[in-house]
Amino acid sequence: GCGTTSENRGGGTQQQGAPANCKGPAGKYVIGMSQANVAEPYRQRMDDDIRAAARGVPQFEVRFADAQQDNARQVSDVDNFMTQQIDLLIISPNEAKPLTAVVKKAYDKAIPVLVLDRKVEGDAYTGWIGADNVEIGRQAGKYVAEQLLPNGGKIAEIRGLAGSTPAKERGDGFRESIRGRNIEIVVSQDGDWLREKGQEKADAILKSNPDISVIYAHNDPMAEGAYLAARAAGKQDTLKFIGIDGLPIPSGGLKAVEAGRLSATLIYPTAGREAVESAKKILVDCQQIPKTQTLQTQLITKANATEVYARANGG
Amino acid sequence: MTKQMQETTDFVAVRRPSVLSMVFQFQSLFGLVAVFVAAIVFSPSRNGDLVFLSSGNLFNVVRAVSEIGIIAVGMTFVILIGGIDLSVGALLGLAAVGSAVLLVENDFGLVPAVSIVLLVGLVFGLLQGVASAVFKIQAFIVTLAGLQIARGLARIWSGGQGVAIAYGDGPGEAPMTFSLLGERTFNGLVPIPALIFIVIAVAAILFLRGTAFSRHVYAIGGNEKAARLSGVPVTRVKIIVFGICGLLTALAGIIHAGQLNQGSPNDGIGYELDAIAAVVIGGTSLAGGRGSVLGTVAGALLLGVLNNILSLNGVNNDIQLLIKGFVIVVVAGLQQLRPAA
Amino acid sequence: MTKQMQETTDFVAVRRPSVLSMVFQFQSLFGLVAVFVAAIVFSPSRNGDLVFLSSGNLFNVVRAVSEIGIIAVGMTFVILIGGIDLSVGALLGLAAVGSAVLLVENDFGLVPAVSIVLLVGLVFGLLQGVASAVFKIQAFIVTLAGLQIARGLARIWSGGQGVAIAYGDGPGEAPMTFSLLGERTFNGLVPIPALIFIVIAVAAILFLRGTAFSRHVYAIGGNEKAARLSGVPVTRVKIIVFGICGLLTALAGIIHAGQLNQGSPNDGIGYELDAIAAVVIGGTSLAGGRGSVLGTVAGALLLGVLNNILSLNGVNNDIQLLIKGFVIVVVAGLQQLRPAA
Amino acid sequence: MPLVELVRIGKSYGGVRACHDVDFTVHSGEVHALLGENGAGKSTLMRVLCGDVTDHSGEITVAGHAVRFHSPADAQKAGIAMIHQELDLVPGLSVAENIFLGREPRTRLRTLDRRAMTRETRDLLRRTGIDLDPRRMVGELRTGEQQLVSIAKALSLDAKVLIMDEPTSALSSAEVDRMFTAIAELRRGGTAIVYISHRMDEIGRIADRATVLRNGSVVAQFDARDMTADQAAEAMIGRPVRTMFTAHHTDEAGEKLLEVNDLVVPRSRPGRRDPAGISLTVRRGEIVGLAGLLGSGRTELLETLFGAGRRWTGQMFVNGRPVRPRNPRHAIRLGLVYVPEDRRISGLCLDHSVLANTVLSIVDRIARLGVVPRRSEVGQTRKIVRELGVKLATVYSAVATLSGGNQQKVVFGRMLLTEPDLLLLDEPTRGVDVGAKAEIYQLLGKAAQRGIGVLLASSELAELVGVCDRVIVLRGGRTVAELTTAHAGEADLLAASMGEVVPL
Ligand SMILES: Nc1ncnc2c1ncn2[C@@H]1O[C@H](COP(=O)(O)OP(=O)(O)OP(=O)(O)O)[C@@H](O)[C@H]1O
Ligand SMILES: Nc1ncnc2c1ncn2[C@@H]1O[C@H](COP(=O)(O)OP(=O)(O)OP(=O)(O)O)[C@@H](O)[C@H]1O
Ligand SMILES: O[C@@H]1[C@@H](O)[C@H](O)OC[C@H]1O
Ligand SMILES: [Mg+2]
Ligand SMILES: [Mg+2]
Repeated sequence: GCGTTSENRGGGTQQQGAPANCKGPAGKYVIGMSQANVAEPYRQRMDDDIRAAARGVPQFEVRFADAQQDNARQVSDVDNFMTQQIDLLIISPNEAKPLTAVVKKAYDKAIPVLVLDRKVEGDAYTGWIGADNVEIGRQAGKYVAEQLLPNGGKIAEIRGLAGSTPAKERGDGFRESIRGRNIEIVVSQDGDWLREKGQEKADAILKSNPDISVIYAHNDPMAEGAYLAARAAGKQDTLKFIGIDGLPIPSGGLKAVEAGRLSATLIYPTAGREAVESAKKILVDCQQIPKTQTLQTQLITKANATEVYARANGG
Repeated sequence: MTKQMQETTDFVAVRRPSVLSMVFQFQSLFGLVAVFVAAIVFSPSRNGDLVFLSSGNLFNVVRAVSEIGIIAVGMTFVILIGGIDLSVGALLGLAAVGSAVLLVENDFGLVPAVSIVLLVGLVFGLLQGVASAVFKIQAFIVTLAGLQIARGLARIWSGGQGVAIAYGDGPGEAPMTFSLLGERTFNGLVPIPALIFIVIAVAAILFLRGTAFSRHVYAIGGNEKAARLSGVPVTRVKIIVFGICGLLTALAGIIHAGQLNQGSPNDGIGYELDAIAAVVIGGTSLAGGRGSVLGTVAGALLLGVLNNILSLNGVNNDIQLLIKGFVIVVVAGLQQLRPAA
Repeated sequence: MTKQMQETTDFVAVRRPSVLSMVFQFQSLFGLVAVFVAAIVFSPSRNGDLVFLSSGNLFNVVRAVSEIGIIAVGMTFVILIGGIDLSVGALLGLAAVGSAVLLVENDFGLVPAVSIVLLVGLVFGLLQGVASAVFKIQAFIVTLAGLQIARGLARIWSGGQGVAIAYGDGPGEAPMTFSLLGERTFNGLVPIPALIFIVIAVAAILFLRGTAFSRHVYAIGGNEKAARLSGVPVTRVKIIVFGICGLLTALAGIIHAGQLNQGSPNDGIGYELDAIAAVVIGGTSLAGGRGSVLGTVAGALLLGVLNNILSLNGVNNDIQLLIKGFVIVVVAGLQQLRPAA
Repeated sequence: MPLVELVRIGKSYGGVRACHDVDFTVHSGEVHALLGENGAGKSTLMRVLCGDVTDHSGEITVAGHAVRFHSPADAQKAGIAMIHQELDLVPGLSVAENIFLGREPRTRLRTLDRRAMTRETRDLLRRTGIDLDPRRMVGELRTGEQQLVSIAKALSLDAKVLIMDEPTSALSSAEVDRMFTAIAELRRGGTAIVYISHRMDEIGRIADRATVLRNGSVVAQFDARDMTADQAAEAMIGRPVRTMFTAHHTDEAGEKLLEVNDLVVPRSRPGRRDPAGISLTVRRGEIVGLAGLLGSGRTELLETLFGAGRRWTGQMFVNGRPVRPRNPRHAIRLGLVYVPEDRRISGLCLDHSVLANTVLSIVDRIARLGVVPRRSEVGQTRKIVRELGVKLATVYSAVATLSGGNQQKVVFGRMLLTEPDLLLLDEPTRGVDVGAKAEIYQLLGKAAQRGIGVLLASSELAELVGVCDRVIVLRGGRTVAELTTAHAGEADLLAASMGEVVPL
């Protein structure tokens, strides 16, 4: 992640588990990281960020579980972590409600819990770190309205997996900020977060709606897929593409913006590094952490893509 | 997948059920035992106790496989008649969504809501049975279509988003009883879904041994024409079998909703392969006519134990995939080691 | 999956002469024609032209189905011998990753990289063939394990993230020729993957009609024991068939990487069901011994046209699922309307 | 009044008229033989009567009442049961379960009454003199044993009309005798029996009346007791038949084609009687028979020689060279071919065309650059089909649509196309009509004259005596006698098979 952190210190920060678990710098700690679905590049990067950051904390050993996009499996993963008596749980939940109970169970066993990206309900966790998808959607809409289509126009939307919260929030935020701007979403199709689905949907969209001028995709892989479809139709230069994630990896959105395939992307910070920092505070430094850490997004255009990429990779 | 007929003609030639044949009849349990033993050997230990063998952990395993297990029981019937049901994952999603919507949004009582959902599953299964048995469309296609239809219905019924279940007596709240599905009994030890799974499995094992209907199921899978010529009501039995699978899947969907306190249209994606895998690893032939629910239960538990021990050891996810693949082949290969044909 | 022992007249491993039977031999094309006609009827039009029928759009359809189509051709062979291959999606991912890593990270030339990847696919398929034919483990289990192993290998090989492919002559860049896979030829009209698909399909159709090997394939699916007693080298043919499927899947994986300019370990998730669906909708029996590549091609195109026309009309995604489900059942049902035996 | 009356029954398959305006009656307590060459329509007519074929024309009356059956279950309710020509048993169920399939006894709790099922089956088997464990899986049984199960099942149905479609085609004379005793008993109890068989000697022994079908129509009716085999054969075929057995006897024995010494298939499964210490020779131009009772090891021996059996010890020479067929393909390359005893399970791809089935063994031989030349495969198929007189619509018809006997000829034709040195035949004329049998015997004779050797396992003693030069008798997997047909007859073979000491 590379966003600036706005720490919301107002939240309830009473962490009953912290003192019990904190054995200071002399301790050894096993951290369980329950990932919703590493098949998504964004989440793989989250794991990688955690792995990289944890390498800097010699006291930490991190174990990773992958729920493969299945709530029930993720519940089992957390159960198994509890059986292993981990010292701290990091979880990026597949969905909020179904994971709430098991997260609470861990929390009630005095295991500190850091929730990343998507939330769980209630406040039975130690801290949440993530970004605001509605806000990201809003910024994407603002960029389209102000930069790409100041005079209005028609656009297409390629959405994330139906039923997932980011898909809904990125759609809602976007609509919010283009309201009254004479911009019309003429077609909206599900791309399930996948590059090839983005390509396939865009193929048809370009045929049925040749008058659109922007494709807004809920993540970068789908935006890249749409770009490929447009290129095949010879329309790559007349159309503009925008995505979300901005992963600082070779196949990620930063590179795509740098190469000019996408006009813009919005950073969706993984919170991996921040999670390890928080874990260190709790376990090694015996400090408290804020209940909520909202990571800021950042608009990436050709102007800043190269620099952000370099910075994210320690350049 | 060779044809049934050929396979069985060079089958074990035993005059009467000898001890050896008894052992091999339950060969599907071999794999489970082997994996179980391996799990004990590789179990991390704490304070001298094996973590894997702690009762809490074992019940976790059973709980984790209970939904797939219940579906796999229904799938066993379908596969025994030589069919297959790809719709179960989506139907589970539909049932989970249905439970949540009926309980929370429509404020139905527990019994009406559960009954309606079970009925939906039953009818869905029966309809697939009709398409396959009466219109003679390959079960694979029928249920592939069923998968899409069930998923579409689940999306529409839920409005596309997961429907959260809150408990209480007020409007928009589900009765507390429903939350039991996520609970454990006997001193917080035994998860209710595990109990339900065990009950269903035992009932199905008895049913498949002791009823005339079960002979008809095996006969249809073994030689459909012979079954028909013997007066077995082939069409009816097939339809009922798909109905049973739909019904059990709906039950699993209800449990899913209860365990996760939500019904989401994306629930159950990919469960069909897991359920079929449990059945097939349990020794049931995809060609129909041979297999058992006991095997299926063993298959489901085997997969559960495997997942569990790999997690307990914190094995890297990528390596886990490799290990699982190899173990599955080896276990299946061991099952072939029956007295040579 | 009914056993059509007595009454089957529709399939013969060789052409049949009468006009009526010709029509019905190609019945799998019926569904395609029906869906095609429906697509024309429901096509949105622009400037008086039907969008669906514009050559650009039609080629889009072929391009979109080309990967699944190529895999489905290989899958047809496997299903004809009564097997199944669940590993194809994962193997496609492995091949895509392999292409990207070899070209970009290891700076291999085009020919070595492509050859190695094809070899990997071939060997992977052959090994699965050995497990299934020599060790007599059900193909379903073998390839389910293969799925996990291939996915695990792909994750390890790629380091878990998609490997981006940049083109150029410098180090870390893939040769420009490889980018052709994402291009179109003949005035930017015909996508290269579509061309490859058509070539593979035609070759396979000819191959499956005229060769001794194909007779062996059909015979094994029709009655493995009879085939063996007739001198068919059953084990060898089975192994080769799995090898062919692996090889074609690797080819599809290379195309995938070329089209998407990246190889990701998650590529191809769920493709196995799509490929099997194309085969089965194309009229090939999962029991083996009956079917054709022509049917498979029709099946793949049918699914592609269906997806395309629904997207062209911007049909709501949930409703799309329902429509797809119904169309698939109806098409399959129509195929049953053959002259009574 | 006849018990059953079929009036103007018609049934066509596509262009093929299987039955055409057939009138047929059955009276209580009679055994009515139904005769006709392969494909004459016998099975089809009876499948109409037992409710299996429902889209037929014409009327059926049972005890004076017009009926219309929609399923086999309907017909069974009306007291009509049938043993089908192609054994229709479920391999994965036990003997008892098969016998009671569709009418399982239940306990008071409506559960399956296994105990009653096993007990009643054991009774039934004892009464019919069949030595089988009711709990054995039917899939483990050999063809003959399965046939016995089918018969027992039919006998247990308490039918008023029992149709038996070639019930004894895989049985040897000892078992046939026992079946006939059971049939006689049924007849005394008033059961009507329709009996279909191509074994003419059986007809004379048990039938009261005989009806002959040709091309789907009735062509003759006889009082079976004073009908001669020649009369019947002539009615079936429409012209006089030449003597069945072209008494072929080689005097000067050719060089040794096959020599087997001390062949032992080690016993590795309980309940098996495997070949043990078998030695035999087949010379060029010789037809050697294998006789034995059900389960004497004939099939196992042939399979072993063909490389399709299990591991064995001993020596085997083909053309003087020591060989050890690894698998059927290898055996075929050595010049051996094998016609298996159960064509449906081991012989044919039923869904596939006659063409595809016939050329299966030679496709890779006639292929050029892997491609099978159409002209040559169609030509070869047409030639052999004509030679064997296979009755079919076209060579593109699915084998499943052929009558049983014609299916057998297709398997036979496939093997002949490989131009073998040695034919291993397991009941090659099972279900083949008299005319075709004569043709097959002639073919064997001609083959032998060309220097081909034949090893022929058969349960029909007349066939063995009529066709073979020598007959080797197996019992319990061992050679118990070797008889020269010039000096020994059916009675000697039977005696040897039953274990009576006959000088070798
Ligand atoms: N299912 C079928 N489809 C097409 N044709 C069939 C079918 N069944 C039988 N026939 C044809 O009907 C005719 C009569 O067949 P049937 O089986 O009644 O003869 P059969 O007298 O019993 O002969 P066999 O003595 O060889 O058993 C044959 O020409 C056969 O090819
Ligand atoms: N594959 C097998 N499975 C079970 N039993 C077998 C098998 N093969 C042979 N047997 C048993 O071994 C004995 C010899 O059988 P085999 O078939 O070789 O004898 P056969 O003389 O050819 O008998 P048949 O007349 O039944 O063909 C029989 O008791 C039979 O039940
Ligand atoms: O691409 C990301 C997707 O994979 C995840 O599930 O949600 C956030 C997205 O940005
Ligand atoms: Mg017949
Ligand atoms: Mg035999």
